Amino acid sequence: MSQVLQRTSATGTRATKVIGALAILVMAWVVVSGLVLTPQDVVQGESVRIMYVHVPSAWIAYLAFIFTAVASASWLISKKHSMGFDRFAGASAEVGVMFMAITLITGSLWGRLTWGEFWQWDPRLTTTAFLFVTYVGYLAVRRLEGSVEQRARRSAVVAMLAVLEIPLVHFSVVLWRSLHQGATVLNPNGDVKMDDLMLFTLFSGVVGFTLVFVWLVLHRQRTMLLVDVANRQGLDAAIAARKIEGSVN
Amino acid sequence: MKDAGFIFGSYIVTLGAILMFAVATLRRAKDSSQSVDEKDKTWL
Amino acid sequence: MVVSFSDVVVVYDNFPALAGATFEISRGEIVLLQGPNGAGKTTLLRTCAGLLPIARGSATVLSCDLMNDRYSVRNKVGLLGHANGLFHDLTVEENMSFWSRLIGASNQDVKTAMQIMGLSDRLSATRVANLSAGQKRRCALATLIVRRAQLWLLDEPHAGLDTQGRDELDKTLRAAREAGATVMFASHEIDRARNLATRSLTVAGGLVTES
Amino acid sequence: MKSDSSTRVSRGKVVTAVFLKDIQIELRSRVVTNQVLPFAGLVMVMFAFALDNDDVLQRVAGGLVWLATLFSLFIIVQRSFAIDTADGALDSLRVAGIDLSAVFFGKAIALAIKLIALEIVLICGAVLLYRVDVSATGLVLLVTCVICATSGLAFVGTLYGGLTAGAKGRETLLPLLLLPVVAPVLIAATRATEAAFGSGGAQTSEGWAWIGLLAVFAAVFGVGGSLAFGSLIDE
Repeated sequence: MSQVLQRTSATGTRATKVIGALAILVMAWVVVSGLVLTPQDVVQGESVRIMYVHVPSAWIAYLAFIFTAVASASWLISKKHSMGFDRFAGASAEVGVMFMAITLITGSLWGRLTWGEFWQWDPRLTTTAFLFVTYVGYLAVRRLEGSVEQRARRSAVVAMLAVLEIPLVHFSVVLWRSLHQGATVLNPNGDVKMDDLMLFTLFSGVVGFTLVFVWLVLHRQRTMLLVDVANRQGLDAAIAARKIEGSVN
Repeated sequence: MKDAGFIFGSYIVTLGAILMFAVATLRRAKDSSQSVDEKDKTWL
Repeated sequence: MVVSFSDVVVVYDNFPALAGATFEISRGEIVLLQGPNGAGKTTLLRTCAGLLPIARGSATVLSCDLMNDRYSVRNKVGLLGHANGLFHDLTVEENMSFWSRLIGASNQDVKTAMQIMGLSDRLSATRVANLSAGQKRRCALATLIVRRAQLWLLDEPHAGLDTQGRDELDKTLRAAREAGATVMFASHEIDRARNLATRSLTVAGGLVTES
Repeated sequence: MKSDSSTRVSRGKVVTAVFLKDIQIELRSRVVTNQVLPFAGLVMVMFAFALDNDDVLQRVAGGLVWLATLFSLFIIVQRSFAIDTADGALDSLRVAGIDLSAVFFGKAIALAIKLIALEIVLICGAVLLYRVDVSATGLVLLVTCVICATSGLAFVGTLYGGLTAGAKGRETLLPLLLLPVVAPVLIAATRATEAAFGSGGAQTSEGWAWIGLLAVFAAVFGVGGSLAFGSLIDE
């Protein structure tokens, strides 16, 4: 069995294949239902269709960052400092950054249709944008040179600092907007009257994106392990080569 | 359907990004997989 | 044993700078490390100082296990690396008083150390940036003397010193040894170094052998 | 010479020594006064050129002061750690087994003093260039705001400056990490300063709500920084 899998994908198992197939199915349903089957919204018209990809990706992005924070804390607290926590934190953050980018892009497209503007200085939007930049920085810290343990320690500490930072950013932005009257931004998904099919499609979106998230994180995390192992084996070879160099002298 | 471009655009961006991420991950996995021993692939 | 390494691998920038170093050093020795550039001498000294993490193997320095805790060994050793660890905008005296304040050394110790290293009154009021390479080295050595370390780790301590400075340094190291300290140093001044050392090790290709 | 070198020095002494060292080096090298200050002043003048409208300038004066401060923060932080990495002094500090959280506070206080000196000049510049008025009650608010905001900036700057010290590509990594973190300081300090300046008819009392946020920020990163600094700088 593993031989067959080996040929198709290096990091796949039966579980990921099932998850992957389910994800494709659900996502196909979301696209069909979101674009064709669901009705227009009374207020927003056709543009409400963006909701079916925008809202789930925002959800998943936030979920991903929560996972990163929990995994980083686990790495710091656990006595063994298992690298699995670190790889999970990194994989989750990478997928989270991607979903957050999707959220920001689809959000601004939706905003252009509903508000007539690509961007509004609404607290939620602003916090999301800051969150995005923060985790891009987190990923940059992960790429700094050093050993696997150094990467894990540094990035775990930075992830914990991000947890401190996010509420402060959010609170300051909320306070900032609330003091500036007249800037009450209408909440796009707030005034949508949803019928059963719309609700079901949105729910399917959340399920589908979650499946995609799980699939991506599993593969990404395993790929990280592969790269780490390959580096370690490269190190073995380098040690052997250096030992020969040493004994010749 | 004057908004069609925006709506299709957001679906394409979403699915495209996910697909690109998935392909990039699988490709990277394949690249580093050859040199790695089966016993290190703890998920198999 | 003051230093005891067993099959130690230290990785620096994905490169095994030490590829399985095994050796032991007992108290009161003055050990010369010799070997070509890039052999791992600097890495070896920095590892003993607890600055670099050990990837594999086991190492004990001054009865601290470096594998589990590289931090507790630090205030027992003194390291003179390639860099001098000085602030170039400050004078010699200000540098000395900064380091001695951090360590909690007395003024008398600082004065003695500066005397030993020939840092006269005129020099002590000079900014480090305006010193010659040898004078900077002497200043760095003086901060080290104040430390009164149990294990001295010196990377090319003779480089840049004039004959008189070298004699003073050798005398200082012998005195430290008399007082119970252990010294490891790397040097390309083979004749002088052999004279000073009680034993010498060869470092090559990340391995350590008796020479 | 038999005694052990590890006679413990109290934290306070380490903080003072590191702080005095940083300040002394600044007084000697005058990097902040001769390079950062003119840069920040230039930024203020450039804003005036770009916005080219007295009313607008008066309204946004507070924001411009803090933006210029943030730009300068990156330079000062980088300089602050370049001092320690240039000749391996940071390694010497690590080998000497110095309590790194004490180093954190020493460096942060020195950084705060430099920033406050800079901000005083920038605020005076705003008063002159952008023609803002400060009332007596506004001045109290302004002073509190400067102290709280600067402590926060100094803590965060020292923390992330330590993380990027010695890393490749730190010039670009530092702003990327710092900018999102200091956003609350920028927002809060700007609003408080605008209230103090009375920009756009803002009341002084409106400013005090922001001071609380600035104080919380400084406290959070003061504590977080002293815990995290050691493991970021010394792996």
